[in-house]
Amino acid sequence: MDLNLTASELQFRDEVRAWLEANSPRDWKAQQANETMEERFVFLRAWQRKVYEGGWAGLSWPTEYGGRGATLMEQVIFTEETARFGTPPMPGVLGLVLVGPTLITFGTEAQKRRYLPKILSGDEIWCQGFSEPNAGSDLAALRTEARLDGDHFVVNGQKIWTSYGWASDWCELVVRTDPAADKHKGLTVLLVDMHSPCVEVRRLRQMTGESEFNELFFENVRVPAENVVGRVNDGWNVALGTLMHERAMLGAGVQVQYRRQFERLLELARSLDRIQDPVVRQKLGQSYAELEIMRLNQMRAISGIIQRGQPGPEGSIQKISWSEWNQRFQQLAAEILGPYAQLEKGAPSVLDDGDWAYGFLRARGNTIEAGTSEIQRNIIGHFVLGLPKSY
Amino acid sequence: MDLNLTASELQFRDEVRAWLEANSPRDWKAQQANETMEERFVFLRAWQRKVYEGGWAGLSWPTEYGGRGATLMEQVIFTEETARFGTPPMPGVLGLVLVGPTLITFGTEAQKRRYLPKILSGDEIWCQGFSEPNAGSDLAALRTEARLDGDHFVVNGQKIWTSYGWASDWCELVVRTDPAADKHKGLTVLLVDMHSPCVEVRRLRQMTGESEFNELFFENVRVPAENVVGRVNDGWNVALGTLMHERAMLGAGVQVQYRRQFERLLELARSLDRIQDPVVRQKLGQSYAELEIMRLNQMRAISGIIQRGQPGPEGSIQKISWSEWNQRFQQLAAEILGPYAQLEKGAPSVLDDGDWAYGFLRARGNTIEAGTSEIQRNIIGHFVLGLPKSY
Amino acid sequence: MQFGLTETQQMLQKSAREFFPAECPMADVRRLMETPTAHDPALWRKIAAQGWTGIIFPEQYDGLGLGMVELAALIEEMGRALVPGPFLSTLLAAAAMDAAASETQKQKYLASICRGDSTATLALLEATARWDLDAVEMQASGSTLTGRKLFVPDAGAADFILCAARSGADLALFLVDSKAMGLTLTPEPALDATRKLYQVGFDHVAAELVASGATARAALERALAVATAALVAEMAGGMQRVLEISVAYAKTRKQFGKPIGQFQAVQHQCADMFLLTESSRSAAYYAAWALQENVPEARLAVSIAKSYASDAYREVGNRGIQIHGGMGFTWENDLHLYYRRAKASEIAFGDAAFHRERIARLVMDRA
Amino acid sequence: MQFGLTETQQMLQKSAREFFPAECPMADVRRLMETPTAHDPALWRKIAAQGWTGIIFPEQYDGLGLGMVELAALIEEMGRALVPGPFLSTLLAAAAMDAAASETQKQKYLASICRGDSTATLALLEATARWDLDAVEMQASGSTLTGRKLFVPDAGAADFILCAARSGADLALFLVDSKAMGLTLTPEPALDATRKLYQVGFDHVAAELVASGATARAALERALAVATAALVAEMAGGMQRVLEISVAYAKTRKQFGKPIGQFQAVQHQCADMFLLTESSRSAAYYAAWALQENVPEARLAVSIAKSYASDAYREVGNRGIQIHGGMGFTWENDLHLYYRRAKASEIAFGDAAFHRERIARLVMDRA
Repeated sequence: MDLNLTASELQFRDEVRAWLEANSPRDWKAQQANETMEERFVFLRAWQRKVYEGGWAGLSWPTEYGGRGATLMEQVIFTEETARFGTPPMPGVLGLVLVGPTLITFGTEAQKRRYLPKILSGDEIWCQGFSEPNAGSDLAALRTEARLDGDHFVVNGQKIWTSYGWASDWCELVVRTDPAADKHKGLTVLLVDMHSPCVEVRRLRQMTGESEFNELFFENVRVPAENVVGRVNDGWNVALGTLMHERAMLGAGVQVQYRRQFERLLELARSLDRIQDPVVRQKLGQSYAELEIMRLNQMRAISGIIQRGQPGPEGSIQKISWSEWNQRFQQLAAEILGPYAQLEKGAPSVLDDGDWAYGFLRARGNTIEAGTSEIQRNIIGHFVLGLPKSY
Repeated sequence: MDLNLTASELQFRDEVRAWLEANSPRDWKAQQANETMEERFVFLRAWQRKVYEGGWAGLSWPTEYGGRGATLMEQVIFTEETARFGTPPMPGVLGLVLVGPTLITFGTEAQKRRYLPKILSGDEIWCQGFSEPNAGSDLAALRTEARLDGDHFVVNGQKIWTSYGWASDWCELVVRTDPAADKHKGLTVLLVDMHSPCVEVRRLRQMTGESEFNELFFENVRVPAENVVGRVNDGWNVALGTLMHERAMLGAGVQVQYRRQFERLLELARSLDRIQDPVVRQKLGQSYAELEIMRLNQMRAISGIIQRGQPGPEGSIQKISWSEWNQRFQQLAAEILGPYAQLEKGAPSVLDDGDWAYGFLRARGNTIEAGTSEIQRNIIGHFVLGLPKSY
Repeated sequence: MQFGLTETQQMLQKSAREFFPAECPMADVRRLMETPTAHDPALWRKIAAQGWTGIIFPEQYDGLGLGMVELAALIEEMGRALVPGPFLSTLLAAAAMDAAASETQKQKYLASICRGDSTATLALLEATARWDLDAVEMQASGSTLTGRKLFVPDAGAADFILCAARSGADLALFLVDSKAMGLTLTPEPALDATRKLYQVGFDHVAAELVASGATARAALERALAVATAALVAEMAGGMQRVLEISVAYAKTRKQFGKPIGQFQAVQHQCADMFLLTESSRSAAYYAAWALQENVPEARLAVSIAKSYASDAYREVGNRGIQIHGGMGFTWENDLHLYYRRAKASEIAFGDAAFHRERIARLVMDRA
Repeated sequence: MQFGLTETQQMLQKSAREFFPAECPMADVRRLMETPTAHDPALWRKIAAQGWTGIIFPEQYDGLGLGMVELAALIEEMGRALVPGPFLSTLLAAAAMDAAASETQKQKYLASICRGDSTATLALLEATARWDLDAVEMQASGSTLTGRKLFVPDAGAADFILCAARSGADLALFLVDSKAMGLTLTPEPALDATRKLYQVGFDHVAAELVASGATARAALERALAVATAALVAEMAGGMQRVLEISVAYAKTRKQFGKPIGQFQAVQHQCADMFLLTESSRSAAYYAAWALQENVPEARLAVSIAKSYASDAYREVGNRGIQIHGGMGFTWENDLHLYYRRAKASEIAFGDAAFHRERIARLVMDRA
């Protein structure tokens, strides 16, 4: 056990810092306030290209596909440093964090050569087509179907809760290829060109008023058979691999971002003269402790992944922790801000441009997206603790 | 809606107070400290007889069986006043609160005449034989069986968690009379003489170190067929009636008793110089609010029972409220007492003779006894909200 | 002792339960949210026609002369239907007038409110955003007000604004016409768009003195207590609706081949929502009754109710959204409208912590 | 960076995991609980034979010279087996000696502890029962101690007692032989019978000065930090055991025709127990490592770990008992022994609130 960075990790971190210092865009905050989602996206793609050209994209990916062959720990260091710098997100994050690792594990050589470099450069943006209106928590109940017609699959169906759907060039789509098989069988993962005819993308408006997610509609969309990832009818395992990456890696970036939120709340509590209130101190102390423990759990998990080679079901505690922490934290922020907590962007008396009212609402989605808290507890109960399936 | 006592209720309350002032034993606290459970019981029986002779036992029961024919509200007033006075418990409480009302609803005329007066006088102490080692939450899975043999039932089996079992003359026993029938069918309620041959009572030691509960063993115990309550094989409904009385009425006494605990904790917080601590004040404020709301819910429930004539499944919120409140309260008390919280009876530095360490442990049983919190939430979900059965 | 509505009260409740969803269905709520004031004069006239704008005020001022319990029964239904607009702020201002204004002022202003001809609000908070009356710092100069008030509810819909200020060291209550010279209303977009908040600037605004000193303080305390008790009843109604929507969803939405309400993780959340809702309702009606009867523990009852419901409504909302999963997170689903109202209600008249400390003062410091 | 045990550390953990349940099975725990001191000298000699009594102390005093991480790995297993007796109190006293005693004192006392020939404890709390060092009020008169210390762990099993007192205004640390004239030990029966508490009376007791002023304070702070980190690791071990027992029960106990672990109400409680246990373990090892490496945030890490685990162990116990239903409430079931330990551990070295306030000071007040 050694929680110090090794000499080479330290050197790596210093390189990252130096590069970010020189290259991280200063005008991101302004961009966020002023432009539309589409305009922001142009900005973000330029940023991802800069990261790619700097050699920082796909750090832990094999060099033959444009990666850097770095350690997973270096990947985590990079993620933390960017979060610490407050650099903009990568618009190709789903490709980088979910689709790429899935292709590296399950893809053919040809697929890797075709898709991975463009994921890294941001030339191609990816989304995930997993959930459906009637297959949310019960993902295996999905009904979008793909029928083999010569050397193409013909896809029909609907997906929902697709982040970046509107901006995507490609989609990792889970479809049913054998309607006669059991629920978890007969599924297949396809790589679908979002520019194909008869793919329709609609915006979903969230309770925050924003449109972060999309619905996708497929009507007789033709997908070449070579775009299957893994084996036909073995899509459940491929999809599960993607979900475990999601749970394992989302936490890393999230907790650094939360630390910035926390520090901002401390500043506010100071300026609102609440920082000496013993009740507030107790709650902030608790919140900080939990945040730090999230970081420690994440470090332990990464060490475990490095040892075992892949993420396991215990990643669910990360998902539960960050989502529920943020809900408690947003409530605490609201208590500290008092009546100011409810003011939205544009209100003359608003603090931090309405980030706190937005954050309060947005946090409700945390225990639903990427697998509800209930599903995560089922996973721990069944797959980690060996209890009988409860659903 | 009128939460003032009516003129006649006021008059009744004043009568109760005057009587308690004159008759409530002053030496109960000392009795508790010094004597064995058996010695205490002698004291308590004498107290119940005094209550009975004063005309206060079975207040809301029909006069023809020795009751007073008073309103349910008067019954509640009496319970609250005794709790306020800190009078000793009635040793025949299970007969008074559970068995009696069950007999009044389901019993034959002969049974009422035979049993009710002696329940009131405390001449006969009752216990409940419901739970079994493998039938706790799943009460309908009980296996103690009774086979008809001429004009007697022959009972074989084991019961557990029987309060007052060691002191009881009679038992309201739920048995299986039709082993072939479905789980909820084929059950029958019998009145069993605990002095019958081959009834064995063993003490169960709890985590507190005390022995409040018993195990009962029945080996070919003969029970006259006339001791069936309600119809043979209709015991589930009779037992459910008893359980609803339990949930509806336990809350009334409990919350007044909790108020005394709360006031004692305030005194302690004052003497330990914690009362000005804003964190403690928040928690005490919250605890008080919940306690008061428990009282209000109880009053609403009683009004509802008076209107409808019988308790309903929504009594489960009372059970959840008082049990979980007390667990939170005991934890709060422990936080206020600090290191003193852990000292047990007999420790030289102990506060309140170890009541707080005992109370902390004892409270764990609250969410288990009289139907676990999980079962109560099932009842609300299914019977109140109409959700599908979840078990 | 009888903790339940009388037959007359039940009739009032029943007619309110039919009236509001019919006269102000959710489509109207959503439409009004998008308007500048969320106030619908046509709806207001219908409410006034029922006499409800004057429900608790004396008949001599054209009120119905009913009690706080009737108000609770009425406003619980408004909360269930999420009725937008200035009912609560007008009630708050009217209760202050009722408690402190002169006979002439009552005939002029209170009666106008009761008849449904005027709406009103109270300007209390300042930049410190503290709910205790000692936090009022704005200084009146004679009958002229200068300064800034924050978080003034429904000011844009109000015909007149009561304003708490200092007259010297004394607390005083002034009445300002909303069209007065020097008055500036700036909308402050906030979570609950059904009840708009404003910043109100006073630049040498002519005001009419309503009361000062102990009378003003007592009137403000009474009005805040009345409005808080009403708000808690309204919150209980909102919780009830969120519970109903969620239970209905849990019965029909299927995952893993079963209605999700069959899973204990969902069913027990519904049970908790029921417990929170019923408890809030008990507390709300007790507070209303205690104020109505002026029993000594009335202020305590109000703080108990508000501290409990402030957390409970939010928690009911949390569980309701969680039970709905992704659907609960959409704009189209009504849950977030209740959730936004829950948050605004939690804040209004002091949050749970504020009232818990008040409970502590009333219960612990009196010995 | 590597957050996991090295191979050598894993071997230590493995041997401890085999050693304790074998050498001190639950039957022995129950037997020792009923003895006056809960101390088994035979068991102690076996522990000492492994070198574990001196695990973190320098080899020059017959210690093993290992780090805090090794200590954590060891004591986690002791917590899992609920080993009774004075290991933690001896560690606390030894750590204070190691930090502040003279070379002669270390050779005499610390080496004796490391070899397993002595046990010891620290007398810190007084009637105020406050864990901060400023609460120490007992006055030394030269090298003579008079006064009363409360909640002294394992004093009845200790060969010597370190005592925190004031020498003038300065904090000072004295060493007292447990057989010294004027020393009175009175047992204080408490929830956790595996670790006895005592009231210790000093009536002109001759004492040996170990350190005073800044040195004494630093030594006490270091020793408390070391013992607290060790305690949290021990708590994580206890939680792990409660989790294992409860999961095993949930798999086998049937109600309604199914293993109760199949009901989400039970299964999700198990999942929460897992989360609490794993999080406590992460926090415990980080605190141990931070103390071992003397990183600047070591004290913060200790307070984070203790504040979290104080609540977590109790909550794990609550859920474990609840999952067991009536069986969990019996004396025969081992759960309550862990639960009693959980409560005593929550209190020891400051509860969650105490450490949360320390976190606030370290995190919020440094800017």
